[in-house]
Amino acid sequence: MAIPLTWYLILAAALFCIGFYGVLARRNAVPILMGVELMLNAVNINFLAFWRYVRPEEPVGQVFAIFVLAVAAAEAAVGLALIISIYRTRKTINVDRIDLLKG
Amino acid sequence: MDLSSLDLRAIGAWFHNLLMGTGMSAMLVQFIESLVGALLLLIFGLTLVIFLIWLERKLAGRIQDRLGPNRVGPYGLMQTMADALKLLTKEDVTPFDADRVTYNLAPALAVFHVIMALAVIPFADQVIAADINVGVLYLMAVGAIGSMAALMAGWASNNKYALIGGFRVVAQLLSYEIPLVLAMLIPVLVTGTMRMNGLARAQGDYLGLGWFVWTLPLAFIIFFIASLAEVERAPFDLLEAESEIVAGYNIEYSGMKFAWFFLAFFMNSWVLAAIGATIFLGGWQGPFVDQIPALGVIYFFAKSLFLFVVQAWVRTTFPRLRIDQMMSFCWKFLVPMALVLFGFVAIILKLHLPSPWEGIILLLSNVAILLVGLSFLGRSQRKAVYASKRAFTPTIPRM
Amino acid sequence: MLQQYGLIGLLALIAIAFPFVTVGFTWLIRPKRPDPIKNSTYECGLETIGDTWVQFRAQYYLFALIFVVFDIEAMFLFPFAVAFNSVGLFAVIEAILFIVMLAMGLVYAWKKKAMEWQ
Amino acid sequence: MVQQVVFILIAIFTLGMALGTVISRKLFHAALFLVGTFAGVAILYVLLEAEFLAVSQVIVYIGAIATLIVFAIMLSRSMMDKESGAVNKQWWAAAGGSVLLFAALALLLSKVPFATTSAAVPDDTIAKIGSQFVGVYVIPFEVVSVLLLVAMIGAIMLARERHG
Repeated sequence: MAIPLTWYLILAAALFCIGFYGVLARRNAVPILMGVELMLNAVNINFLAFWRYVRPEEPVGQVFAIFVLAVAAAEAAVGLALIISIYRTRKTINVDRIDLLKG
Repeated sequence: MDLSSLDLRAIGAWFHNLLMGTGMSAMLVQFIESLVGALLLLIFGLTLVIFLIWLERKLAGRIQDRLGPNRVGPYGLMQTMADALKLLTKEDVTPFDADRVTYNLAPALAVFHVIMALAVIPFADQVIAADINVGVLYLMAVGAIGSMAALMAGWASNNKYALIGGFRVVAQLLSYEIPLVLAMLIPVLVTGTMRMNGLARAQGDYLGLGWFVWTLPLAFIIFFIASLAEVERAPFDLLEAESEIVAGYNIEYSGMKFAWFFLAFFMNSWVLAAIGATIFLGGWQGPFVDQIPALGVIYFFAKSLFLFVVQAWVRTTFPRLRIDQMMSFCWKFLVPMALVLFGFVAIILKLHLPSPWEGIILLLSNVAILLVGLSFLGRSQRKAVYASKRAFTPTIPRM
Repeated sequence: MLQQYGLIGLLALIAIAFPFVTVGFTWLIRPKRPDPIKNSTYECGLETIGDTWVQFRAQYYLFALIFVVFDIEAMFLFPFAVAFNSVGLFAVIEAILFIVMLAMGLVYAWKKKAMEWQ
Repeated sequence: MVQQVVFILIAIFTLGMALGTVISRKLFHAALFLVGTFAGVAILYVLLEAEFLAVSQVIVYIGAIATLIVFAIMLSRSMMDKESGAVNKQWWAAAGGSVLLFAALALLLSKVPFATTSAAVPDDTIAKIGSQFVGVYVIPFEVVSVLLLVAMIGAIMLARERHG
């Protein structure tokens, strides 16, 4: 095939690392969630690349990618609802300042 | 003249041979063919829209006892051209606080999503730009880009009304996408393919009685109502209710950028009519289409324009809904009915009945579900009416 | 398969470029006389008061939420519909169970009045 | 050859958009960059001939998740852009860690020889996916419906405006 498998894997690794940086470095909860979505996308690229290049006759990789998609949507829905709820009570979604357990 | 040679596919083959004759590489030929196809689609879409706007204005005029456009050209046919020329020379005002990039990208995306939808519409048997495996879902995907464009326009204009309009339009588009998609899912369940051409081909039996509008009338009704909401037409046009929230998410747009929103609106109406015609009215199917394939184009345009005219008719006849009515109509009526219908159709198909009986049973189950749904709707409406009257009338009459 | 997507890709490039080309073209021939009043936000002639960003109701979020769930449902049901002819009656029951689960969510939202536009 | 050029262009686009997502200060812009990233990934799926996943990516990520994110941004926005600084104090450590992680992964991936096949994708892939949902993977399939139900109920509980 025209494109080597390694290219896809390196691209997915780069996307994962960018998402990783977003999760670690941002203060605001919404971009942190976006970083998580980027990481999940990187995972899906890996699933599909391996499906295409290793076993294209059995769509196992695609099925798993679809499950990841569903879980990502559920995660985003609950995560954002949590953010909205925290915003209502604490008037901030800056994760540095969400320290309920400090008392 | 041999009518059976009248075939659009023959033109494609002729063009292919012409290009191959020049000695170019197969890849380059492929590229040029794709490019020509894409350009043809774009030009077709833009020309069609000019005609559609005239048609709708003329119709609305007649229905509302007016003349409609009648000055420029015969029957006012050139009116849209004149309007387009005027819009080309209009000053383009950008509000000073607008987010420039997003503001300019939004109308382009609005046009983009409609033109992209043209790629999977079969104009005649196999006369389709890209008969992809996931045709129906592809339409859903480009629809998602459309709601993003509305959101971007509303946000970038830096205007309260635009933002409220953008949010409302997205809430409406999202809500009605579900019944639309579920209604399209049911023909896919019957035919077992998501290819648009395959869906049209599957409806060829019994001289038009094989159309899904006869076997699955409820799915068609749900599809049609949801498509009215998807194209923001009355009675679902409360997001651009001129008298209430100025004009919706595109209030700050002027000149050519506004023209693109307007054009996307009309093209989208026709695209949804064409999808409805393909999935439920048999698309290019009709008498003698097997002998003379070119007739398919005529059938297809007749059906899609018929649906477009019905849309315009509904638009000029019905009053506007309130947002709460609109939302509950979608989630409490259309979506449950579509889900129940899906279950019933799946079970009926698995009974493997002989051919005409299957269709009749499907039709009966559709009508039954519709009647039950309507009776529930009527009961809840009566309840709501009595609840609102309770403050004034001391006794409630027994039903 | 990739050839068809090549056409779609070209169409995408043309479709996104074309509006910009026309808007660029009008930039050449249209008048350009901006002034502060013309460029101000259009709010029926009144001065804009306060921030443009009005606080939104959670209602919008709830509708988007229900939409997301049903979107995923449709995404699972389409491959099932394509495979429908090759699966047995038991598979149909499984799919209906899947729908019933999500319909319960709809009923919950209905009962909790999450879908009332107050 | 053509495919490689397309891949490189798409890769640059996707990574640029992803960088924009994590860097941009305005949350709405971050969301738009995120939409761009999702679109780029969808095109990658087309290159991988996973067309069903490509359209699902657009439908679920752009149509649903991105919209949800924008709605959440608008709902909680009055505090958003005024907070000092988009990144926290350890951002440089995070950046260094990410770059190191990427370097390690890239080195590792370029060293490992993967056994690939050049078999074509069968035409009935979507039908296979569908029959696997109700066949081999029926348990995850039903669990996903439960997960979505729970997510929906939980999110409605959390996000609902309480009156009185």
